[in-house]
Amino acid sequence: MSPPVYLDHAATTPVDPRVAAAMAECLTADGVFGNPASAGHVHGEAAFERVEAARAAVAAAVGADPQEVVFTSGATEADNLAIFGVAEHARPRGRHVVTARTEHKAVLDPCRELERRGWQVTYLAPDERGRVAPDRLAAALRADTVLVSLMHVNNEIGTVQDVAAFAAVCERHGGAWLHVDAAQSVGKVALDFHASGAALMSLSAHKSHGPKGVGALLLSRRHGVRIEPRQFGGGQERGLRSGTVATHQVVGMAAAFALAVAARPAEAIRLAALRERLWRGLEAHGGALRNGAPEDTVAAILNVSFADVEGESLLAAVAPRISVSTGSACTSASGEPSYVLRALGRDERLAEASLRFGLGRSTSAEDVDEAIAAVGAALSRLRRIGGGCAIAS
Amino acid sequence: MSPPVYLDHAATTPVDPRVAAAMAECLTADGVFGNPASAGHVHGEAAFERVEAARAAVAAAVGADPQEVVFTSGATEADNLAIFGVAEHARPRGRHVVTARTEHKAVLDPCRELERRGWQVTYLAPDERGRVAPDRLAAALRADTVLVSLMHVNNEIGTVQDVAAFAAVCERHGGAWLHVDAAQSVGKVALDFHASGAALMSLSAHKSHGPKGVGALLLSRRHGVRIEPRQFGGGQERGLRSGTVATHQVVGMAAAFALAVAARPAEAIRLAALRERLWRGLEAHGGALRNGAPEDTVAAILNVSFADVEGESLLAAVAPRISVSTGSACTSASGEPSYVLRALGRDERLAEASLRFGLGRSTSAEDVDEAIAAVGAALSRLRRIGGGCAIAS
Amino acid sequence: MRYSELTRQYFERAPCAGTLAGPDVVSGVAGRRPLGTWVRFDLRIAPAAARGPQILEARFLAFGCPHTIAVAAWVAEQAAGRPASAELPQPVDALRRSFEVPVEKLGRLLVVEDAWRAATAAAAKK
Amino acid sequence: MRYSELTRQYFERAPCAGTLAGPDVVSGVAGRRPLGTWVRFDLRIAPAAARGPQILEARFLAFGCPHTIAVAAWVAEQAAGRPASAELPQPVDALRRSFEVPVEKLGRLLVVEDAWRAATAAAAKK
Ligand SMILES: Cc1ncc(COP(=O)(O)O)c(C=O)c1O
Ligand SMILES: Cc1ncc(COP(=O)(O)O)c(C=O)c1O
Repeated sequence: MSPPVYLDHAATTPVDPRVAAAMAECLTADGVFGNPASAGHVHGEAAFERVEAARAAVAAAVGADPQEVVFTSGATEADNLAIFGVAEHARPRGRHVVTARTEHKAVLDPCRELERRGWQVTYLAPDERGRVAPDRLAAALRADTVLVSLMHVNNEIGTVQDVAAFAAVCERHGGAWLHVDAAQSVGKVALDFHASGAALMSLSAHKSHGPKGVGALLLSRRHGVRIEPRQFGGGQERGLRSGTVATHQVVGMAAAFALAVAARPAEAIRLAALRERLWRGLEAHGGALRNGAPEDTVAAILNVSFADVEGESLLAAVAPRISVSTGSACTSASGEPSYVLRALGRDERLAEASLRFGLGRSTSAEDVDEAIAAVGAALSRLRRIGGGCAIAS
Repeated sequence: MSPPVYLDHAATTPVDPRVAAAMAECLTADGVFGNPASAGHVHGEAAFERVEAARAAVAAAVGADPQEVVFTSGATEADNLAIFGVAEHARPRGRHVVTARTEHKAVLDPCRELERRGWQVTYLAPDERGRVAPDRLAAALRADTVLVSLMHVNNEIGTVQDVAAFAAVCERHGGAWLHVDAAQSVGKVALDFHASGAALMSLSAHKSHGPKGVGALLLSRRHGVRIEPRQFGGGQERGLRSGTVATHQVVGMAAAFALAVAARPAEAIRLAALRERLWRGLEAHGGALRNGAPEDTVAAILNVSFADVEGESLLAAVAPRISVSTGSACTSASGEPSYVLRALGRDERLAEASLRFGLGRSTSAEDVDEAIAAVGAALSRLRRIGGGCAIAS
Repeated sequence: MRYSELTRQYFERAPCAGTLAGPDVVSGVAGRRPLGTWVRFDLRIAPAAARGPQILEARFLAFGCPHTIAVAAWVAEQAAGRPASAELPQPVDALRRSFEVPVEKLGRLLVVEDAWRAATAAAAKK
Repeated sequence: MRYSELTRQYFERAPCAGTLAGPDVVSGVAGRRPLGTWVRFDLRIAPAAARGPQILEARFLAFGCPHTIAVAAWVAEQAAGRPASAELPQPVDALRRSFEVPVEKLGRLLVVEDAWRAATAAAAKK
């Protein structure tokens, strides 16, 4: 049996072979293996230069300055650093934070932790397409609001938020910095840190054909962003994030981002066509509801709820043929229905019986057709076993 | 000109080619690239299995149980998680921590931060060989002491501490958990987490021919260790460290540790002979003072102070021929004399004019001879330029 | 979610899925779809013998997770030739172990048991 | 620590390192070894001309960082043929720029300047 078609690129992506090659150059004795903090010798200096070149490349890929890039172990760390780092630093000014119900857990869970520590957090509700209205944000801001954390591209449904509008609202308020979780953005949608108006932005490499375990937090110089560090030690990353910088990891992120940004315009068109082909095929099976509106979502993500079928069984039934997920990868182990889809107004059953298709660089029309066929077969079998809608419950 | 001989293995090591190969298997589309948290499909399950196999291998290498392993982005994160995690959790019981002046910054700086937050920290002084006396630890413990953080192998001078004695003192005290920074230990000295009696232990891969950017914190089940998490999100690592686990990184750590542990007995003998050859050669240049006693230090580290020469110039003068460091890599950029050597009683000049030679798997007798020659040439030239001891200052 | 070999097999084959019809058929239903688990058994019953009613054949329908479907399918498969008694062919706890059902899913197996009891109770009333 | 090409060259070649002897030699010393920087210039002075004493040749000794050694060596090399005036062949600030000395090391260049001034003052007194 051939392995299933991989359609879970929103959970993680395979590393591009060119990226893997760049990483391999920074590992072994014949490569650039020195400690970038070892300033006293050529082995260290060579590593330092790779790290700084990577910083420049990451910055260039997302419209930031190199000095604005703080490397982290991923977007989870970047989100935590942004939220706790700003909250601690701005503590004397106020202890109110605004976010949305559809954020990633890497934002929501730090916010919950802030609440436990005495901060107040407002969780904005999205509309039924997953969009957070700038008006609602404006209404939620208070004199003591110090941080707004709203994502760019939602990881479950692919909704793209109007970051510039959020930034304008924060700018008018004056005291609240906007943090944007852009873990899903690079390569999927145009991203320009400076143009966005955000004060802080989280990035992750492994959603864009880079390695897992590396990301970055961008800190806007124009906004004069100041944060408290959370990890103390050798003083790396200008003291904002101590710990040996993993050369191969940041080099991998830089290479992946450069490739993803270059490929994006063509990919967006190609994937949008594949996504619509997929949707039409799924729709034809009946009882399929699209989550999020195509005009608001990235081409790489399609999220569909299926009526008259149980979610876990649906996933298990398609798993031998296609690798997809229900909810986000981080939470799918827990088995609870997606809180994101619930926030969009789906009932518990439909939220649970949803599949997220994450298209990627390798995705072909054949892959899409296989997905349509696999879901079709699973739906008809499970609906038959479940007695379908015909038999009352 | 051939590149300088690498003698800075205590700062970082090249990744073993076998380790790099194991990592490469977990990156690209033809490998195990799935998200280990994607429990719903074979791509995710395959990654999950690699991660759990790596956890078991890391545990086996250091005498721990797999369930005691929490993967982190390195020893800096592990140290921070241990110190803040225990301090926060034990806060109701007491707010006193004991550590030593010769700890790594990844321990000292979190302790300083605790002080800023109202904790009290006792910094034990080592003897002139770098050893912390268990008696001094016993005397420093108070009713409200909740944590003792003392390292296993010192990163600058290589001193091996008597962890079991520290553990016994903590055990008698009853309320204080012992955290051990063992970032330098694997492959350099026998390490057995359970036998050591430590409650928590930090590990790092890149000091043992594994990749940078990955480490682990061990939490003893026998001690019933509980900590507060610091990074919130997807709930990975049993909720103690959220963030996508980087399969290739933990696989690399596991492979590196297995190789290092297997090679250790023979390497320790081989390197001890090289280290003594190196010391004899340096000693012959005159004005060389050995930091730490050979019987207390690992074979892989030799730290020597040189009289009548300025530290930065010494390093710069040898740099074209050998890559070594003054002080630890993490701090060598700062240019201040090593606080570790100062704690051992060296004056500022001798602390500054010290070189740390870090021997490793690839180090040969020729490398050692080159180091002896390079240092000899640098010393005689700089002492001549400096007017030597002959001309009064 | 990782499934045992047995669970996977019965989930995929799902033997005896479907319904039965006729005057000698009894049914039992339990659970609710909106809550995520719903199971129905149809049993064709032989005229009461000395040892009580006997099951000639069985079918099931199940809306639920793979464990629910697998266990319901296995129960239906085992049923033929057995007495229509309230006891499952194997007690719930044994089923949980043999299908390696996580303990937090115990409630779903109880829905299977409830549907089985409802069906066998209907048989007893025949 | 990364050094500019100029710094590296003068640190490595260290032209004019050493001392001079003779009745026509003056010396100037500044700094203290225990504090990390010490510099000495020896200047061989030509009989006073109209424009004041002239430097025939110069040597330096330096205990200090590579920047200190490089700058002292450069100053000694430039000295020959110049008047023995208190001004360095280039002002400290210009030296800092051309050798790319980090600003926090300015104090060390001032030690070089002090040693130079001491030596040229001694020349003036001759
Ligand atoms: C929107 C979003 N934020 C944060 C994260 C966490 O990123 P990482 O896996 O790099 O920790 C993810 C992915 O898991 C994500 O999709
Ligand atoms: C003793 C010690 N602790 C902690 C660290 C930090 O480890 P890492 O580089 O993995 O963050 C190091 C190395 O830099 C070390 O030598």
